[in-house]
Amino acid sequence: MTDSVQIVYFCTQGGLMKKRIEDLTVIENRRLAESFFLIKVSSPGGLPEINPGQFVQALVTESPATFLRRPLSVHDVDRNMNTISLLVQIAGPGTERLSRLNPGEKLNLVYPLGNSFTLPSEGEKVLLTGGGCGMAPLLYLGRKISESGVQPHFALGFRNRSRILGHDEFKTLGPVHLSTEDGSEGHRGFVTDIPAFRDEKWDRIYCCGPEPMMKAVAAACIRRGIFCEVSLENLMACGLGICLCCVVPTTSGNLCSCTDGPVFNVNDLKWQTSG
Amino acid sequence: MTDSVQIVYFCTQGGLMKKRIEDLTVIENRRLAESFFLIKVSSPGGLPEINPGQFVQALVTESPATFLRRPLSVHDVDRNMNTISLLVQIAGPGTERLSRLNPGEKLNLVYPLGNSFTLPSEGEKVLLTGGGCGMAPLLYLGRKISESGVQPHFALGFRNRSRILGHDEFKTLGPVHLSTEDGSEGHRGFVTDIPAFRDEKWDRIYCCGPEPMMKAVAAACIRRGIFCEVSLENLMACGLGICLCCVVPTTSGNLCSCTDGPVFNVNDLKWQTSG
Amino acid sequence: MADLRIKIGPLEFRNPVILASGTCGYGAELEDFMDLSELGGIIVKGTTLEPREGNPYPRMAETPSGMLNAVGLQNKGIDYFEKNIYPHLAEYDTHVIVNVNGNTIEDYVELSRRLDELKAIPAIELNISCPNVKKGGMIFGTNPASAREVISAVRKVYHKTLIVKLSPNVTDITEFARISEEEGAEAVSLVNTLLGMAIDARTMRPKLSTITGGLSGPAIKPVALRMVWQVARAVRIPVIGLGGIMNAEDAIEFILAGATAVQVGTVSFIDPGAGTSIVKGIEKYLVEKEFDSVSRITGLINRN
Amino acid sequence: MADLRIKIGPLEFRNPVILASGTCGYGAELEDFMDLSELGGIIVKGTTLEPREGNPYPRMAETPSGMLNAVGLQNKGIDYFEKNIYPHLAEYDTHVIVNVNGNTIEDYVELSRRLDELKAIPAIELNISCPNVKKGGMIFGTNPASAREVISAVRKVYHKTLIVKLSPNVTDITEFARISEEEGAEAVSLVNTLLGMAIDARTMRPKLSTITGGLSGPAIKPVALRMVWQVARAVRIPVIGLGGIMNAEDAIEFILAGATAVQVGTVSFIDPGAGTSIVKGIEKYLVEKEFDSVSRITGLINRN
Ligand SMILES: Cc1cc2nc3c(=O)[nH]c(=O)nc-3n(C[C@H](O)[C@H](O)[C@H](O)COP(=O)(O)OP(=O)(O)OC[C@H]3O[C@@H](n4cnc5c(N)ncnc54)[C@H](O)[C@@H]3O)c2cc1C
Ligand SMILES: Cc1cc2nc3c(=O)[nH]c(=O)nc-3n(C[C@H](O)[C@H](O)[C@H](O)COP(=O)(O)OP(=O)(O)OC[C@H]3O[C@@H](n4cnc5c(N)ncnc54)[C@H](O)[C@@H]3O)c2cc1C
Ligand SMILES: Cc1cc2nc3c(=O)[nH]c(=O)nc-3n(C[C@H](O)[C@H](O)[C@H](O)COP(=O)(O)O)c2cc1C
Ligand SMILES: Cc1cc2nc3c(=O)[nH]c(=O)nc-3n(C[C@H](O)[C@H](O)[C@H](O)COP(=O)(O)O)c2cc1C
Ligand code: FES
Ligand code: FES
Repeated sequence: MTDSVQIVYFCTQGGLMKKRIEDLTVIENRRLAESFFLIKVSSPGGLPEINPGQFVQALVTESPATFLRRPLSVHDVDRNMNTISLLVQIAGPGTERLSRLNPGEKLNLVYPLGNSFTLPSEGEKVLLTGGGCGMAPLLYLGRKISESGVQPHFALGFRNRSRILGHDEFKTLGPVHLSTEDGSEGHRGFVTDIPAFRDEKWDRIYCCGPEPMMKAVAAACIRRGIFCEVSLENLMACGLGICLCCVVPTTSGNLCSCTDGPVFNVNDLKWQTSG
Repeated sequence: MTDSVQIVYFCTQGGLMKKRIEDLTVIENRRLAESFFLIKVSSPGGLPEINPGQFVQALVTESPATFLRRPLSVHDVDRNMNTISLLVQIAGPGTERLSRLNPGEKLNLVYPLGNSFTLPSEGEKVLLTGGGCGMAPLLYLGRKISESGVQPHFALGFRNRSRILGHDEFKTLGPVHLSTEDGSEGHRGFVTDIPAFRDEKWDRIYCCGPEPMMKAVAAACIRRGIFCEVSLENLMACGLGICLCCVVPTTSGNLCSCTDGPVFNVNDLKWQTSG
Repeated sequence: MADLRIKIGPLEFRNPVILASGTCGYGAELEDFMDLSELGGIIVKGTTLEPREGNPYPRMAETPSGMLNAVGLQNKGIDYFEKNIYPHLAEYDTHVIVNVNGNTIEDYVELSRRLDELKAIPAIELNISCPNVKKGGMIFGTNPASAREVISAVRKVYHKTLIVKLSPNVTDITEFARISEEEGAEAVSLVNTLLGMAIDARTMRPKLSTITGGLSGPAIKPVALRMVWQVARAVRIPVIGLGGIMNAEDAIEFILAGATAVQVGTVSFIDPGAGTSIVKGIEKYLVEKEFDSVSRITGLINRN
Repeated sequence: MADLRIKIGPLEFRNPVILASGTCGYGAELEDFMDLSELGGIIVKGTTLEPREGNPYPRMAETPSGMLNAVGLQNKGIDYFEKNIYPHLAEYDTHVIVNVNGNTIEDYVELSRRLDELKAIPAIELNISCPNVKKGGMIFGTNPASAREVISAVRKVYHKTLIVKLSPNVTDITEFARISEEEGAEAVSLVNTLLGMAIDARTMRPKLSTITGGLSGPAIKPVALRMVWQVARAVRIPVIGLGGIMNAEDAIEFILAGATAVQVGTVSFIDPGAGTSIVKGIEKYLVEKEFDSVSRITGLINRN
């Protein structure tokens, strides 16, 4: 049998890393805000290499309404503790069940999945922007960028003050700018209204958040000629490139956001212009 | 609208008591033996009248494999504490989930359902016989018989010593005779081999247990002309007399074991002779 | 407050929620859990001319998100019904509809004729889709010519509201809906159960005495919804949608797909008060979405 | 140890477990989770003559114990397949079968002819049952005359093992199985997905871009099992059963109902190593029940 690494059909990057299915142990499950939870799980055998932007497919047990796995971004990785953190927002029965996981319980994951963000080169000025559970992949991305010697800046958007998630971890990596739609904290408006976003000269902007936010960020970046990668949250069945349900129209046709993505350069996406 | 009490189609006795759907609170969940659990639930609004032999339909949540409710006999009722006890044997995913209920959790029941055992008259000599989770309805029946001034005797059969359930509660009501199939405790063989069963003169015998046991007991009673009631555990969908799935062939045609039963006089059952 | 009233032929219903035949007995069995007068109507047990004992036990098997049944139309026959059951039903303050079954066209006709005379029964549901009987039943519902024949024959003797209950076990359900419309039915109801089967790997035997049975519950909802959508676009008579409805949201999906009314079946086994909860849930939804009547959302997905 | 080998036409399979088309990519995507050489075979993605982009997003909706898909045969076409994918597949130590799709009979014939020449593809699965394409697909699978025509035409040009994949969206699936047998197919596989639909009550819109889609997963198992049982009694060629198989027990139920082999589909999305676990589970069952080969239990429920 040939080595699977050589075989590339749809998946351009996601297929390159060995995936596994594993029962991890819940170490901690902490409520961060309203409907947001931070779940830390540890791998019994030690973690594989995980790149920023990759995700896991979590098996939700004891939830009759949840048939398929649920895709969740890798929020953080702690190699010393062998843990992965997930930032979960309750959206329905599946995430609700995950929010009730107790320390000691098992969480079965298929991971690591998907491609990853392109890291910046030395000396570049980079902004990581997102909102809500779109913040999830940005912490690990920020950490990796920081480790590579580049200082990440963050621009995080929220509905209002009560929905703001703790971002102390982000602050340890770089400056954090906030916006709220009602102005109850930080700048009033969307992330794209934050002066730092608007006025400073960025070499790269990374974005993950609700689709309207990503489209607005993408449009701004295209206008200003800034390199921009977004992480999509298309509905997924398999997360492995076998069901072809998660497609996104790109300049090279329909691509799977689970293997060709979830990270896409906005120039490749068909929605770049409509944003 | 007419009073439902007047309307009798299939249900001869079960339809007479007002049924309710209610969230009860788990007070206690204790492992009795191997796969047997005693679950005590309390009714927030106070219990309705419940007769011995009646059952509940328990809603099993968080168990994707369990679509329908699960019928369980009323094992005991404590009017002072407002609690019902259920004796549950793990048979599959539904009962497994019930065995993991924690104190404080809710258990939704539709109850009280079904008809009930006929209580003996003063001075009669009665034997309550069963095995495994078939013991469930016998405790409450024994209690009611005892309260009516008749002393119940018990004959309980088990596979072997390790499967014997605690029966201290039974002992407070009357003499208890045991049998095990391998003779590791009590009489070797089946309940029908217990000398007290075989040799004494009983006015009434009540039985609940595996079908072969009930058929053997029924056959013996018919031969000896003893009044005998058995409690059937036919597969049920509704427990309310509306699906007609739980039927048992009787001398008056197919009857619902959820409303015309679960208690039947063996003379009315078509299997009386094949036992 | 939203206006929940709907009309099927000449008949006005208080709201679009009706209890499905074979899953609500004669109504009385559920009275401890809800007030039947808060429902659009109830369709009582499948009824035949002669009394029937139904199929042998076991008649039921649980399946993923559903169940199979093989009851086989156990009922006491029309004479007993008329004498002992009907008088009680006649006092209900909701539409009581009888589900009509037979082995032959003559059976259907004779039973319908008898029911035409019962004042308090404003409608019948012609069941040409029961998968659990050897003769009659689904045969009429899966063969267009037989379907036409039986509907036409019943229409001649039945003068009130005639609903035809269609089988989902066909290649093109719209064909049967069109035939029902052409033959003068006031409405079609769909779906009856999907023909299914379950095997016990441990005992290596089928779980039902009849080997195959009818699948109901949420498992069949996507298929039922698709068929309701197809039929609602194919005929002008009202469509009564059912199959796997567990709550108001499910019911609303059927209405959005084009159903004028819905029936709730298997859910009553799990939540015996589901019927009236669903009525309340539909009303709440309409109020929240600011629709003043349920008819505003009927078939909405086809309108934009 | 039990003998798991089975035969479909001239082709011997190591065991009766095959990955279903459209749910295992080209196999490589699942290699991290199992050793493909431990499987009976794999049926790669639905393939067409020309490249196809499939249907617009959204293509998926979760349903009770199942899912709807509306992929619509996205694939890169036979030229790309032959040049870029086939060379890798040729090295697999398991039977690699291609699922063949077309708009017209000519499409099917041409594609089959091309595949006949590919040495390492020992069999094709003629998909006359895809519910997610406007032309072709299910039309051939729901019309007996069209089914006969396309099978007969393909049979003339395809000389290896021909499997016909049947649609469950028909009144009588045995009719299509008989036609397949008469036209010389070595086997039939069933079922493809049931045509279904989902609506989002919140947005009041269908959940799929195509409105309707194909239902798969445990929800359909009772229907699939029933059809496999019916077909196994109707034809003498082997039946490959699928639809909702999640574990070895499910697979065994299909075998007991008469399936010579089984396919596992949707389960791979949830448990990407399910294929080989099921092989092991079947073996364990046979050993426990003291059967020396899987063929001893094929169709067992019909034997006693
Ligand atoms: C690559 C990827 C990474 C993700 N990372 C995270 C993360 O780190 N943290 C997090 O909280 N969530 C994340 N999500 C979203 C998460 O997967 C969904 O919220 C979750 O699947 C919802 O499941 P549920 O059963 O709770 O709700 P459901 O009942 O399944 O859905 C509730 C509502 O959310 C919508 N919905 C569900 N899934 C999605 C989706 N993928 N995209 C858009 N709408 C959806 C449904 O249509 C429905 O309206 C990610 C999704 C993807 C594809
Ligand atoms: C009136 C009545 C009273 C009952 N009282 C009790 C009780 O007090 N305590 C108790 O532990 N159990 C009792 N049972 C049995 C109990 O309902 C079943 O064990 C339970 O439904 C199994 O559910 P499950 O999901 O755990 O297993 P499932 O996976 O549903 O079943 C596991 C196995 O048990 C068999 N099974 C399931 N239900 C029944 C049944 N009703 N009769 C025979 N076989 C069955 C199945 O066929 C299967 O082989 C009673 C049943 C009835 C009808
Ligand atoms: C136990 C049972 C008995 C049924 N009996 C009848 C019947 O007598 N006549 C009929 O037309 N439908 C009968 N049905 C079908 C239901 O009315 C309904 O069409 C079907 O169950 C699908 O709806 P649901 O999924 O909401 O249950 C029966 C269904 C069940 C589950
Ligand atoms: C996402 C998806 C894509 C599919 N694509 C194909 C296909 O290309 N060709 C085909 O014959 N069947 C296809 N099928 C149907 C499956 O092969 C199978 O027949 C069906 O899903 C039922 O089996 P299951 O319940 O085990 O999944 C597809 C199914 C799914 C879920
Ligand atoms: S979710 Fe991307 S291909 Fe299945
Ligand atoms: S369980 Fe007895 S009638 Fe439904």
